[in-house]
Amino acid sequence: MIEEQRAIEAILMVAEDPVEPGLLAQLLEVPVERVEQMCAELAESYVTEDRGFVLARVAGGFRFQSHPDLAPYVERFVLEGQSARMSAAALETLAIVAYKQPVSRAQIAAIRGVNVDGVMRTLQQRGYIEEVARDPGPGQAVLYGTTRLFLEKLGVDTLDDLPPLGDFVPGPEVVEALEQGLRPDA
Amino acid sequence: MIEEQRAIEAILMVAEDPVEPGLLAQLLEVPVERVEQMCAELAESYVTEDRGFVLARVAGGFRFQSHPDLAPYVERFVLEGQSARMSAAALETLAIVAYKQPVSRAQIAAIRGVNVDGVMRTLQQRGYIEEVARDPGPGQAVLYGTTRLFLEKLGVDTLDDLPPLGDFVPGPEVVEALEQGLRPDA
Amino acid sequence: MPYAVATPVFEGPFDLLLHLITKEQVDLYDISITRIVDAYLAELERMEHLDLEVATEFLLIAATLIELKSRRLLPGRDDIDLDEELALWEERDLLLARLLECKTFKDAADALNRLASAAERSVPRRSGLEDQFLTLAPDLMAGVTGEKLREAFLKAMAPRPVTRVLLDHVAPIRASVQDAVEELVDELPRVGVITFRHLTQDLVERLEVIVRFLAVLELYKSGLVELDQSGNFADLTVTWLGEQGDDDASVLDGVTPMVEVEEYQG
Repeated sequence: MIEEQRAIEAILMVAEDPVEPGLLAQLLEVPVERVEQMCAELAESYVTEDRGFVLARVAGGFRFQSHPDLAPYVERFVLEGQSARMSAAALETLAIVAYKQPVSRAQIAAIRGVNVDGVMRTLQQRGYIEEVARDPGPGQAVLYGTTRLFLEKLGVDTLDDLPPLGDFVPGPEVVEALEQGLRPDA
Repeated sequence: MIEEQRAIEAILMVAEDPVEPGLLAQLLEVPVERVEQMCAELAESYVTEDRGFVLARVAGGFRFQSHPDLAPYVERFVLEGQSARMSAAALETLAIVAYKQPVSRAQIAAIRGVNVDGVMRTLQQRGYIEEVARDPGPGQAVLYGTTRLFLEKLGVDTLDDLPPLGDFVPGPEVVEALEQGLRPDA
Repeated sequence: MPYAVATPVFEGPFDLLLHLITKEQVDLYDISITRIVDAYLAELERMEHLDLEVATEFLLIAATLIELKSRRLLPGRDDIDLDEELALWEERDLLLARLLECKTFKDAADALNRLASAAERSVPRRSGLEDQFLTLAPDLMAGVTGEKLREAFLKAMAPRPVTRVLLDHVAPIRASVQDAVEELVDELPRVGVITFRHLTQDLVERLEVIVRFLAVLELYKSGLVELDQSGNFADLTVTWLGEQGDDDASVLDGVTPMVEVEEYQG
């Protein structure tokens, strides 16, 4: 297999969203038509080999998906194989979004002291948080807030119904994290 | 290709973490040995076909990964640096936890000759180490061990796959040099 | 003679020692107290902001080394008794064992780092469930209440624990650096220039001498004294740079304690 085609497989394997052919063309430094052709060949080869996955064209991009006729197995995996409880990391992240919204990923990462990309993605996939605005500053960071589904799950009407924080005063490094997140070079 | 093997491909395509062979065996209703064999065959086929991805055995489970020799393309695509580099202090502390686990903070501090509270907290926040037990002795000190994520980061299946500590014990010439250097009588 | 340690930042006192002994192949026979102290002070200079914890550890290891090497310097130490001699060897063996252990894990850490670097070249797939399966996924918010959310928030926002200096791996010392600093600030302005031998001639315990030495280092770091040594094993001369004869306690304000925990209890 030629290197560019292998590179497409590698990129699509790690991509979290469909990847547009234009972006692939740019990364591989080949014309878009060539990308389309290589992707078509790859998709064809998976069909020929009767693989359990397909290369699908979705929302203007390419992505790997499980083969539709294996859905029963994937469903069993979802039902039996996934942990049903929210991790402490996810709960803390969700709590920060709930009480500090609108808030950027960088700000949350600074408060929690760890990368929160994976946790944020899960929360977003489950529909508990969503993008609500953009930071007006130079970075234009995406700002997140909680969703209606979040309120429903919690059984409350509005955010004002969340338990009050009382006379809570954040630690100095938290204040710094919140301030830094709003600076352009943060 | 047989259905069970295709089902493994489909499940691994949607999994976010390495999937244990035991779980695959349960979902597919086949013996674990069969799962191991089918996964080995799949991994082999990707190599034979010179695919841009691999089926890796990591941290006790199977997962899809981009092929290492395509790292230059993947790096261009994955914009954010995967993870910040660890300091030498963090690495050495992590090595002690890895080889001495379960181990207390005081034991690690004694080996390193410096206080390790800050480093341990960072390692814990990053998810590389966790509390695994309490010392049954009078102090009831918290004992630490490494996590699955640690194995994932190192790309190994189990702790047994780490190079043995004996490989790193200094040879006689180093011992001699140190001994010379610390002779009190000039 | 400025003694430059041209290496990356040392993570701790053992790093520095290992470097001095193995990397440069410097025989400690040839390292006078001045050279050790200079190496140590050079390290402090290189620290962009003074890390109390690391400074403390450097001081303690320097003290141990000085214990090993200092008998010639100290007054009345020519007739060391056998017990003390044996104790010193034991201490040396302990230090040696710790250096070997430290080196072992340092090399192990390098190996783990190489594994991690190799693993990094292969990126895992983490795109997760396709949309049609999301509704099947267990409801992660089951059991999550407003109160739990509030607790999680407070936990995330809580100030992180303050770093403490653990001393349980250090030989117990019953002395206070702060006291020694105060004594010196009282004594030095009156005498101006004095040798370290003179400064310590009344002291009985070796550890008291070491604590005095730490105190001198603190004053040096604060710019209140100058240190001089003419050659190997020559007397260390301490020169007061503060105001002459002024025993106003306010000079102490200029002394930023490098040693956070000053009381060493046995």
